[in-house]
Amino acid sequence: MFEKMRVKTKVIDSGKSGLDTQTLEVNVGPQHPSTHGVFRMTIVLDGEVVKSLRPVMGYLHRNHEQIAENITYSASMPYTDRLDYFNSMSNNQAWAMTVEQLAEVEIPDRAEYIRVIMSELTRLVNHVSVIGFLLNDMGAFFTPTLFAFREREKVLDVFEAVSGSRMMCNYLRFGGVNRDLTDDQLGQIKKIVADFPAFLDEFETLLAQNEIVCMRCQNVGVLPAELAINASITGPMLRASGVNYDIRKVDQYSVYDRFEFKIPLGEKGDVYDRYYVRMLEMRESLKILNQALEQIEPGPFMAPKVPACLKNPRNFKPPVGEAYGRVEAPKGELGFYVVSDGSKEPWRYHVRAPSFINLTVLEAMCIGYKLADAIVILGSIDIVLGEVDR
Amino acid sequence: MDQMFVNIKAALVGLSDKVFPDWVGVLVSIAVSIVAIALLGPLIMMYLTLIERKVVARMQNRIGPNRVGKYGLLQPLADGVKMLIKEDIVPRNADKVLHLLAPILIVAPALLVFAVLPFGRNMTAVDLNVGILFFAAISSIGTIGIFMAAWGSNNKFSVLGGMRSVAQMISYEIPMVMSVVPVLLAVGSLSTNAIVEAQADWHWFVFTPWGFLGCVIFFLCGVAECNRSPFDLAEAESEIIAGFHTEYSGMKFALFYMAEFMSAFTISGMTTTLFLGGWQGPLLPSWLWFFLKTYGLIFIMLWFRATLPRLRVDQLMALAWKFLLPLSLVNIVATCIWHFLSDEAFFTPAAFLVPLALLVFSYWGLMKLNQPYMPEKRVYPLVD
Amino acid sequence: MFFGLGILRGMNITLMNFIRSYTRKRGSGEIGALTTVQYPEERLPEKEKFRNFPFLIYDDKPEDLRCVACDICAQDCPPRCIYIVKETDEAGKPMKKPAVFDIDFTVCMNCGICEEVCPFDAIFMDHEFEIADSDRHDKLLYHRDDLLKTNEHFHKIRPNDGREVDTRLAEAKEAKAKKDEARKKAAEAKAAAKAKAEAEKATEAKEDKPPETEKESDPQ
Amino acid sequence: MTLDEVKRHIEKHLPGVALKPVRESLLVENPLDLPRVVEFLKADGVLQLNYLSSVTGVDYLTFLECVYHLYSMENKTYSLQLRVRVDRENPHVPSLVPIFRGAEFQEREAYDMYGFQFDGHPDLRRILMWDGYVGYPMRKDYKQEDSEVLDRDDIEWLQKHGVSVAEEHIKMAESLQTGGESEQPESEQTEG
Repeated sequence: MFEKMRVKTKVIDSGKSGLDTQTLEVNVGPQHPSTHGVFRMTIVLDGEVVKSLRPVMGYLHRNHEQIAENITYSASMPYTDRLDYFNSMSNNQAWAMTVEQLAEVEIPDRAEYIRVIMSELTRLVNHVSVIGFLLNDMGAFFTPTLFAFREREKVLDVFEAVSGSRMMCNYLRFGGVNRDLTDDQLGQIKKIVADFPAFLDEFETLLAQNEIVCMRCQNVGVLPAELAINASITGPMLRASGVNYDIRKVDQYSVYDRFEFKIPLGEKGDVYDRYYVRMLEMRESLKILNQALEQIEPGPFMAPKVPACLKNPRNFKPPVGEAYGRVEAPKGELGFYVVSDGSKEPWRYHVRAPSFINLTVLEAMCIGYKLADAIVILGSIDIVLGEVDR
Repeated sequence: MDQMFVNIKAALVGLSDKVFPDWVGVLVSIAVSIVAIALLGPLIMMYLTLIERKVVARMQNRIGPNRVGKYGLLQPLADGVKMLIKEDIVPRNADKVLHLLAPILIVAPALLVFAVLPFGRNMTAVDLNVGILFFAAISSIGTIGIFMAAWGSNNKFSVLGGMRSVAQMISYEIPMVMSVVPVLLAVGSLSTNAIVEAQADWHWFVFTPWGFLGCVIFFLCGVAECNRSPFDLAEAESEIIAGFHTEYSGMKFALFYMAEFMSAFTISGMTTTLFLGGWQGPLLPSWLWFFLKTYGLIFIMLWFRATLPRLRVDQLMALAWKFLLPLSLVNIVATCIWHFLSDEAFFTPAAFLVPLALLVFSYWGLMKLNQPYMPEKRVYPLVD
Repeated sequence: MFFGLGILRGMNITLMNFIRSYTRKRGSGEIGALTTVQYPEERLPEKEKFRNFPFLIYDDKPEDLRCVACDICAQDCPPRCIYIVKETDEAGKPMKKPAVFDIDFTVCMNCGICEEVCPFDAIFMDHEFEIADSDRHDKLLYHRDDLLKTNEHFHKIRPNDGREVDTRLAEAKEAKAKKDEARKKAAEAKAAAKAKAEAEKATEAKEDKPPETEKESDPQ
Repeated sequence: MTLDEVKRHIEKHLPGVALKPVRESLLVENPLDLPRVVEFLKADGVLQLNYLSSVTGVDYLTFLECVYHLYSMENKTYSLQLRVRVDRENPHVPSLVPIFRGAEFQEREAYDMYGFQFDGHPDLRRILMWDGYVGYPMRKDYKQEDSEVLDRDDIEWLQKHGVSVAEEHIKMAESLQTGGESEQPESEQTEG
């Protein structure tokens, strides 16, 4: 189908039809229902076919890095929630890990397990919502989104009970977590994990074999593996292109080395693969969650205040140095680069935002496809503008 | 009960006959029909919006509107008031005349089609002997209105929507008419009343293989004709904001909605008439049967909307030209075969099975021919 | 596989959801059951840890706040939405009491850090979230008196935390009292010793310096 | 491979490239060598650093530094941090976009925030700030253009709380309110 379309485009290009054609420049966004926030794509269209696409961003820019360089380390934690506001727990984890690396803090086991549980729950939340929104971009009238949100609510309830806030969790602390998980909450999580496969099955029946979904997604927005690696694409998008790279496996940070799980790989790197890899990743996340919930043991949830810098969290002063911490956030590699000059505030604080860098290949993926495909491809990249614009 | 509305009309006409000369009676008879339709159309539209919101909400595990009145029954009124008092915005560079005319030109044909719908026994406003032709002709006029709206708005998204809409309407008109041909062959008349009469005693055409296929094709094309999901490309909100009515607000916007819902109703009504036996049915009054069947079909439309994402524009065209059109042509052949084999009886095994086999075979063949549109099976390796 | 089968399967799912929305109990969490809550009439149960905007706590009278205007929360607040001015006595000496304690709720991002860092258990996160107002400058800038809430309120919204904080405070008070006692005794003993030693000189030595609080003091 | 071994490995294959270990990373002494080094690391059979994770700038007041985090998707165990140092006034760094497309947006961001001139970048425009913006907001000496301008609301609020506000600030606020030309006040902000 893709080949056929390319042929058609060529005919228009050659101008042999003798018709006086004109390209159409359309600004999709910043106020557009499916740019996932205030993102703009300046698209040049020939009929319905995308000739060029220029992403324009920065509408939500707040100079997050500058803010973080002017406040204490721990005060940055709530700001990281606002990066990718779907996945505050993984953002917290990345930031906490980076600072712990810098300050050489050992984290107790229970805290690590709690972090893993939280970030895997976050992955579930993110992936279901992304798939829902992707279908919305395709024109489904909110049903997948609302089904996804139905399940997401259950996870958010746990987040609220644990951290106090549904989305802006601000739950992790340097050296552990803010509060312990009670047995009650663990039971709640266990129930969610037990119920989730049924929902995934329902979701899959609703979408995976649906002919319209297949038509819209398969062989659309193909991202070859070489380009994906070259353009530093990470996360499910990279794995959908068939590259086996998951930081949970590569770095084995936290306690991920203690779990048995697999990495699903895509075949062609099109929108359908990106969608389906996310479905499979959720099933793997459930495996991790099951194991983590089994292995978690009572114990301290905060590191003992041994390093001097941890004595008083308000006066947290890591030693002079720098660190780059990265985690496999649901959207890709979320990295924090921090340079400390030994004072209360970081000298340099940089966020390597996955959805920002994943946008690099947007134009390459969209050219030659239709306008409707461009929207779907954007949806399949999975961007959050809080993270793109920072 | 069955003839309730007919009797009311007759009583009104009789009343005027007593007082006024004869020609007034004719005028009253016409006026009653017109008033009834002019009231029915918007009323149906208003409550369809409520039904749509309720049904889709239920499918999405929500309750739906329930604030205005019991079960939200007054919601359409509240919406109407809101629409009326909203500011009417006309873009500065818009073609003001076209911008104004377009919504009117869309609503008028949608309302006109009601004239040939047989709502019940003896309840067709105008029993045209070319009813089906009238229906096909009038319902395609809406395209002009849509394109006028698109062009008059002077908005790129609108133009894209308008172009999509024109291409879509013209393409779907053909399989739609082609799928009606078997019915005309079977009945031998273009009159809607005659078609319904021909389906008496459970001889609904949908129970025959060609009738079933024709019904599906007609209904799908009808859904495409009235721009409803999954064929709502002309107003695809996720791609081109709202398509041709991006630049409309207030009551003009409401008129587009009204046209869409009224044509959804007429399409369902026409499918009922052509294939589902119209107002034919046991026990219940005829008009109730008509509305039941029609709302059943409308429920399917809403069901589509709640389930399916929309097609892409080239896939939409491909579906019409490469799939529905050949299938509807084969369907005509199948009808002929059925006619020869059935020998005036409604059901004979041979007459049933041979066209069925033909249709299944051609369906399978078209699937093979349209391989690029078929879903691929993928294997996802799980690695460490 | 026939073209359209996947669509039919998908439609089956939505139809099942449609039917189950009538048959299954609302809010039961089962697939297909209605999940929404009719908000102003029905509310979800409040989680104890739920945090929203901060409030200042007082024990008995609104005059004796727990807050001592140490400015820690103002400095640790990530968006810096707290503004504190100490009260001064007649002599102009700053007192351990806020004269001004303003929180700009338009800026506050509900992170709960003020509660965490407060060494005096004086500021806590409230459950109140319906604070919408028509004016963002005056109505959403909360002053000291708007922020005051009783300890009972705190116990009502967060019973477990309330108990914990109370026992902690009681312990601290006890400890303080013990320490005071000890100090007093020591002072008395010292005074007695001094008095003994310096009885002839007939000078008095008495310390009545107020004891420092037990907890971490202001870093400034 | 330790950092020293990597250093020796690169120096062996790329004679003339001066490297200096700085805090777990290698400093490429001459920024112009950077593309060569990166290209070598990408193609090198042992290291295969074919994934450029992060590009960012740091302002060290006396010089600007560009930090590159390289990882490998093939050989998953090794990673390397490279850095180059350039003059603050004239921060020219060769662009890595011809080698790694992934550097495109990140270099644009570094340009936007720190003013690095990436030579060879195909499309070096501001990315997060708007076109026509003056200055590089992440530099340590950057002064926000209106950081000393107080709003009229701010002044009212301050005055209400008994903080005296300098005359210029009030004038400034008035002029801003009336849409007049804004002038930078010389004095310091009076708020404590």
